[in-house]
Parts: sequence; C-alpha cells; structure tokens
Amino acid sequence: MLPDIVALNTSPSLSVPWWKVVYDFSSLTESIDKGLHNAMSPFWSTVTELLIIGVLILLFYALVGLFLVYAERKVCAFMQNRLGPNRVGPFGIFQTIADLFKLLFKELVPIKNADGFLFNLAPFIVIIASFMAIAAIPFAKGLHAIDLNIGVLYVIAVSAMGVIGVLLAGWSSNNKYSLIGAMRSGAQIVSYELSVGLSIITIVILAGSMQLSEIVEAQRAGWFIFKGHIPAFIAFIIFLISSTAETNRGPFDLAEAESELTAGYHTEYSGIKFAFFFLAEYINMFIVASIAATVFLGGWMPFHVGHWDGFNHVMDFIPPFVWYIGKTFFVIFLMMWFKWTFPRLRIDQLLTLEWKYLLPINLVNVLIMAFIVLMGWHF
Amino acid sequence: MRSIINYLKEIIFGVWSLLKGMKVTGSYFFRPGTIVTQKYPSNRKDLVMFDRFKGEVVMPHNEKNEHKCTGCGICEINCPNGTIEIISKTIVTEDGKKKRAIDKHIYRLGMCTFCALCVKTCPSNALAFSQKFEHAVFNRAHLIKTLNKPGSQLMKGVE
Amino acid sequence: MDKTQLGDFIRSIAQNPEIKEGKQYLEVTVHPSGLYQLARQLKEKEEAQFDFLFCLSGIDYGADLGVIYHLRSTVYDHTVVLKTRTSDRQNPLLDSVTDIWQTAEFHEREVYDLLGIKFKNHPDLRRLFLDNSWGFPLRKDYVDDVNIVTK
Amino acid sequence: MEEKEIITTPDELQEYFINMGPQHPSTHGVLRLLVSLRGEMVKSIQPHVGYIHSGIEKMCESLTYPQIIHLTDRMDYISAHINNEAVCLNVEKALEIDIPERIKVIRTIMSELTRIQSHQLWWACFGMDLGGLTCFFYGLRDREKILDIFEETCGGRMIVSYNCPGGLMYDIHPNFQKRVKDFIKYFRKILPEYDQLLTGNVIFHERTKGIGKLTREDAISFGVTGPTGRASGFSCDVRKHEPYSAYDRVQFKEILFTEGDTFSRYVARIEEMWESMNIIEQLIDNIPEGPFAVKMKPIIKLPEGEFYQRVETARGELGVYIISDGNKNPYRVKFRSPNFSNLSVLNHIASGFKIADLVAIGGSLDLIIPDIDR
Repeated sequence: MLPDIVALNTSPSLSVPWWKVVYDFSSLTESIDKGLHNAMSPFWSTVTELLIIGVLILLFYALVGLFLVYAERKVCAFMQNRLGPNRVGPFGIFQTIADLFKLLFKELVPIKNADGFLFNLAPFIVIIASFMAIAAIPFAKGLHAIDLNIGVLYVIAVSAMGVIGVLLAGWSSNNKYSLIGAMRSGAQIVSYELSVGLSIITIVILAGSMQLSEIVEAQRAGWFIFKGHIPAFIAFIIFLISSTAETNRGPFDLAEAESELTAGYHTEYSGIKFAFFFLAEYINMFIVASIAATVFLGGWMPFHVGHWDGFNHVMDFIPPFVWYIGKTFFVIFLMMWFKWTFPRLRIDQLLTLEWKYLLPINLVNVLIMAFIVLMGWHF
Repeated sequence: MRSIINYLKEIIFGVWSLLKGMKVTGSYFFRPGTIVTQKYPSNRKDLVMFDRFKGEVVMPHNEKNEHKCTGCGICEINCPNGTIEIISKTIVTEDGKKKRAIDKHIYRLGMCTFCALCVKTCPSNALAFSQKFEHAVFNRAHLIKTLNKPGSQLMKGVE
Repeated sequence: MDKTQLGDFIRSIAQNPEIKEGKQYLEVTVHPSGLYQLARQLKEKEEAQFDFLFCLSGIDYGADLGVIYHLRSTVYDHTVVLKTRTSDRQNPLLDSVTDIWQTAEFHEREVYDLLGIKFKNHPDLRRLFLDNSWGFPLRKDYVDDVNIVTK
Repeated sequence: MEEKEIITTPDELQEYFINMGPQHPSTHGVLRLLVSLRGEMVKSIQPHVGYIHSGIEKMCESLTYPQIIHLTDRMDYISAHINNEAVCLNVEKALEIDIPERIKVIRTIMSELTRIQSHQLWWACFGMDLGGLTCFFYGLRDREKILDIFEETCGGRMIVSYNCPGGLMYDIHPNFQKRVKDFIKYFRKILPEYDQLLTGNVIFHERTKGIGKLTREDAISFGVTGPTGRASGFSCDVRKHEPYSAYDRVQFKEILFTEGDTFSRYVARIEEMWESMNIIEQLIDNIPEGPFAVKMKPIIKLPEGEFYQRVETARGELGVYIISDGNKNPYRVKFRSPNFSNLSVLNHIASGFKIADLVAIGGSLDLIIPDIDR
C-alpha cells in the first residue's frame, strides 16, 4: 500500500479539457501519479513524487519569501510616504534578489564562546519548522502536498516548533540581548499558542472536521466568517492578533525589538544564517495568513452570495488558486498594516493581553459557538 | 456587572483608537501622490539648490580671469578653524610701485564648518558660497583647494 | 527679595562673606570652609529657598581654582551667585553640595574631570568625560601638544 | 516533615549588567548606559558619557566672540539657532547694545521654528523607540519643510549659524514669510494626525502612562528643565520668567502638567508645538522694517566681568556663562546645557521599570548627546 501523498480525496475525472485544470488540479495530479506508477516500481515512483513535491515546495518557498520581503518594503514605504526600493529593475522588483545575493556572499562571522553546534543548528530548525507547515496547506482544489485528517492540529504543532530554533539561537549566541530576546519569544509563543488553537477550534466545531480540505469543502455554501455569526468573526480577529504575535511581527515583535534589544535573538547572526531567520519570518507570516484564509475565509472557495446565480457564476470563473492567493495576501496586508501603524507592546502587557483579554474571550467564544452549532443557528 | 461593562468599554475604546491610527497609515497608502521621496542621483539635472545654500567657499572670477581678493588676510584671521591660508607675494604694478597681492588662497574644505565668517567679513566681497554640495573625493588631499585660478589678477579698481 | 535685601540676609547667616552687587546677579564669595553651611541655609531658610542650582561651573583663576554656584529660588524667583576659591592647586578639596541639590552630582563630576577639583562627600566622584590618562584640560596651565594646535 | 533548606541565589548575584550603547538604536547618539538588570527589571543605570567630548569650552577660550557662535551650533545641533542666540544675547548684553526690533522678531520666529522642528524630530524618534516606525518618517517629512525654510534663509539646514553679535548674518529671504505661513497652515492640518497615530493609541497609553514618574521636587533638585521639567509641574520656561528677544510681546501659555510621567512629557511637547505655531502667527505678519544687524566693531571686546544669559532651547534652559577679562577672547565660557541635567535624572526615574520602559523614558527625556558631552 502506497502512501497517498498526492490528491487523496478527489474523484477521478480525466475527461476534462486541459484548461479546466486550473479549476481542479486533482485530475492532473492523479494522472501524474498514474503515469509514474506505470513507468516504474512503486518504491521509485513514490521517491520521484517526493522529490517533485520537495522541489516544487522549495521553489514556491523561495519565491514567496522573496516576494513577501519586496511587498513588505513597498507597503511600508507607501504607508510612510516613501517610494521604497526603486533602483534594481523596474520599480525595484529585483531588490530582494540583489539582497539575497548580498547575504549569500557575506561572511559568516564566528562568535567567540558561542555554542557552535547549536548556533549553527538554530536557523535550520526555524526554517524547517516553517517548511513543514507549508506542506499541509491546500493551495487549490487538489493541490495539496499532504492532506492529513488532523491537518489543523499538524499545522499548529509544527509551526510552534520554530520557537525552539529561536530559543537555541538566543541561548547559543553568548549575548545577553539575544538571550533576553529568546526568553521573551519563548514566553510569547507559549502563551499565544493557546489563542491560536482555541480560535481555530471554534471553527473546527463549526466545520466538524480537522481535515483542511474538508474545512474548505464545508465552506462551499458560505465562508465560515459569514456563516458562523459573531463568534466566527471574533475568532478571526483573535486569530489575526495571536498569529501576528506568534510570528513575532507587528506590534508584538518583542523578541527582536530593535530599539531595545538591537536585533534580539538574531543579533549575532550574519550572512545566509541571518537570511534564514529573515526568510522564515516571512514564510511564517505566509503560513498563518494561509491558515486564516483557509479556515475563516473559505480557502480557495470563490465568493458566493445566496441566490445571485449570475454573480456566483462570474465568481466561479476566477480560478481557485487566485482566490486562495488573493485571500492570503489580504490577510498579509492586514498584518503589515498592523506592523507599520502600532507601537510595540511591553512584555508584561503582551502577556496581559493574552491571559486577561484574548483567552477569556476565546473560551466564551468557543462555548457560544458550540451552542450555536448545537441549536443549528448557523447558516 | 459594572466591571464587565467597563471591561468591554475598555476593549471597544482600545480597538477604536487602533483603528484611528490605521486610518492614517491606510489613507497614505492609498494616496501615492503624497510621496515625498526625491530620486536624488537621477534628478540631478533639475535639482536647484537655494541660492544662499552654503556648499563651499569659492572666489568668483570674471571673464577676464580677474578676482577681487587683495590678500588682506581678514578671512584668515576670522576663520575659527584655520581653514584658510593666504600665501602672498609682492608684485610691481604698472606705475612701478611695489604691491602685495595673493599668490595662493588656500581653502581646506575638510576643515570648513560653513560659519560664513570669511564671506561676511571680506572687505572687497571677493569670496562667495557656491551651491555645489557633492564634495566626496577619494583622496583627502583633493579637499585642499586653491581658490584663485592660475594666472588670475586683481580686478581693476579694487583696493 | 531684591539684591540689597538678599545681601543683608546673606550677611546675617554667613561668616564674613564678600558681597558684590554684579550687574545681573548678586555675587557672594565665601571661604571654602563656610560654603557648605551657607549653601544648606540658603536652601532651607524659609525666606530664601534657593532650591534650584541651575549652573555649577569650575574656573581656573590662574593662581586659584574656584567653583561658582548659580542658585535660584523657584518660589521667590530671586537669584544669587555663590563663589568659592581655593589656592591649593595640587590637591584642591571642597565640600560637595550633592545632598542639597542632586543635580550637583553630575556637575561636580564634570568640574572634577575638567579642573581636578575634588569634592568631599561626593557619592561617586569619577571622571566623567575623559579617562584617567588625561590631565585637567580646563586649567590654564594645561598643555597638550597633540590635540591643541594654535597658530 | 523535616525542614528543607531552600537554596536561593542572593539578589545581588541575580543581577547582570548590559551595556546599552555606545552604539545602540535607542540612545540616539554615542551615549553608553551601563544598565544593571534583574530579569528584565532595571535595577540601576550608570550613564557613561564623553564619547564625543569635543572640548568646546576649552576651544572657546582661544576664539573670538563671533567665532564661538559656530561652535554652539554643534552642541545641541537640533536647536542650533537657539544656542547661537544665547551667545549673541549674552555678548549684546555685555556690550549694552540696543537691538532693533526687526532682529528681535526674526530671532523669535526662527527660535520657534527651531523648537517645532526639534519637537518633530523628537516625536519621530520617540515613536520609533516605542516601535512605531511610521512615526519616524512622518516626523521627518514635516521637519523637512522647516529645514527648507532654514536653508533658504540661512544657507544651512541644521547648522544654521544665522546669528552674529549685533544681529543676523543676512536679512530674511523674500520668500520667508510666505513659506512660514504655508508651513503653519500645513502643519495645523498634520498635527492632529500625530495624535491619531500615537497620542490616542491604546498601546501607547499603556506604554507611557505612569512610567518614569518625576515629582516636582525631584525635577527642581535635579535641575530638570524644559518640557521634561514642565511636565512635572516645574514652571521653568525662561521665555516667561526672563523674556528675551520678542517674547515679552507675544501671548502664549506655559504648558504645565503635574503628572510627571512619560505621557505628560509627551503631551507637553505636542502642546508646545501648538503654542510655537501661535507665537509664530502673532509675529510673522508684523516683522518691523529696519536693519538686520547693528554695525559692530571689527574686533569685539567684552568689558571685564561675568555675564550670564538664559534661553529656553527645545530641551530646557541653556545658560551661557561668559567670564571676560577684557580681551577679545573670553577667559572662561561655561555652557549650562539642559541635557546634562536631564540625563542625571535618568537613574532616578527609570530604575524599577523594565528595559522597554527605560527606552521610553530615555526617549521622553529627549537627550542630545553632543550637548551633554560638549
């Protein structure tokens, strides 16, 4: 029995025209799977599939990372009455690539009395954590690296792993600033993990499943943020806040608060190791935005309004992948907007916000949602 | 009950204040006309500095290669940093008199603090500020400048 | 209080002060030994209340080293200048007024740094700007062939 | 149950030191704070200054009075014009020269413009200290407008060197009045945005209210002046108490608060910007005709004696103390710089708070390091 890595739950429909693929990738992935199985032994076909997926995700990872860095710089520049990068290429679109090369060529400065092994390990842990999380995200119908039946749990578990890398980086750098930053980050992520989990659980109650593809499928009639009344909306807001905190961004960037701790846990990192931290931060942002888009905003489901069939048909015409990307970038834009507007919180206020405000609200919210589902009051 | 109302009030007030802040940044985001960045090296051609801008001290020469500096040394005395050094020579004028004139008016840009005392105190208005501001050079020696052009002479009628 | 009243008041509390009515402020010169007492009284007496030490400067008079205190009362808005001088250039020692006006802590460190005047009972008398290898640059006999260039 | 000995680390061993500075993003210059911490709690702070000590007081002893002025630009370089004015006023007072009204009015307008741009820069940096980077760009964007006015009239942007004993270096530029009026119109519209972005923000309130309290008695004892002192209720505005230039003929109110925390220091500066705009509006249309400088002797010699001039810079009371022996060089010049006294209070008000609060408090004191080191 082979692990069904590609396109687990889709029905074979091979007789569709080629351009229909953008609406349903399952036929494409299925046919690739079949072709490979026919061509070679089951073992080697699985290995090939793994390789293809690995390379595709790696490429996607790099592209998204580079684009997000560019987008962030442009967005913040426009909010600050600046132009942002405008020298390398038209509108500076190659700026991040130039930066990447700069970071690649930079010297990796060895740190005196640093714990060498952990120091070098930390950036990889951070980047692998984000790398693993990206595997479970449904990009479009049938475009899934792995569709676990506990997808939500998996994503939460894996994305929380990054904090180990942050803690190791802070500890092994032999720098007090780094250590303070890492400790802050530890406290922060341990607390905010609760809120992230609970706000997603609110929706899991509504959806009745932890499988991400099923959660998306359940939103065919309407996105959960509309379907679930006020509790879903509150859960969305809480998820936005706590996921911003979990990615060490925006007003919650205490772990790297540059006016207090110079650069926090990655003060001593240079060159490509620093780039790993930098890239992981942006990919984490992308992951939490994807989760928000998938769980609350219907993933790749188009926007439908009740019985307006004409309107719904037009919406259906836009490919699911575009819907998915659009929603994700909307959430990312919101997070950037937060970051470039608000001043930073203090560590005790950050924890107060979580334990005194978000957590109680969240618990009440879960109860209300359970009640609504029990009574069948949702749409 | 009261405490719950206060609790909710606090939250609503907090969120409202945050939204007000987001309104400011968001409105700028959607108004690219408010961008103030100047694309400096590419706008060099039509970049006009203010006419009083203190770029560097120069000695204006007219088309006959004449300047107004008599070599009196007042600027040298007034300079707080020793930026200016005047090397004078003795020349014989047309009517056979011996007269002091400048040989070199040395100006060390690297030491200048642009206090404008030399320009202001010059009795014959021989010095002025130019609007040039791109002073970076690869060699520090290039910052030591001779203000009078080679072969230049004192303008007629300036004592 | 105006200048003459202040002068009379200071004569009543200090031992033989040398009082001069300057153009701007009343200038009182006292012996170092009486300085601390006078300062404390100026701060604490009900009719004076000089609670704001707004300038503390050290000066090298050539033969003597001196410290000048500019005092103002935020209650009555009157000002007095206290002066003291010591002729001991090798080991000048004055009383610290840090416990009367806390701002004196930094100012006295600055005076110690630049003029070498030591203050008794100062909580933390270290050099402020320069390190220990320097002399006392604001003294008139200070020589530094490297850093001071005169034409 | 037998009693177990609980092994705890003594308090003093749990403390550790951290060097903030000389290069640190929040100190805005080469200030080194040796911070003793326990966890994130600040136990005590030892400021180490002198990294850019340039010996201005020593240099002044070998320069003539007009030459001193350009050095004062380099002390508190954000309020350079007010520093210049202090020396000029002192020299003019010593020489007993009557200054024409035009000069006084222009100096006052320039001082207030300097104050506004200084507070704008402070607002920008304070926002950045608290993590709101956008504030930095908005503050600098608006400051640029004032710097352009300076550049057009004085020829310099920050380091203006616009004063000289007896008046001004040049007359105001013909565009000056129009530009200033345009700026006031613009800035009256923009300043409420500052409030929306930062002043009303709930995070900002949490970060600043009740942080770094300074009582009035301590403010006076530590000699803390300027907006910092006035936020503690210490009425120390030299413009009110000892009016110089044209401050005796304009209506403005001294901004006084009693809380003395970081938030009131912040609001005090915001309010001062409004007041400064009021002052400029009262004067800008009424600049009298007249010469822009009094004819002075080529070599200025002060009579023997001591002269003290206080002015209100953007950060507090600047005192220029000149002791003259009758020569063209002063015998001794002492600058009583506001930042020097304001720094000394840092340990007193910031210990017991967290590192993040130390940054906020340091930002609200608005320290300019060259003014401390001189």
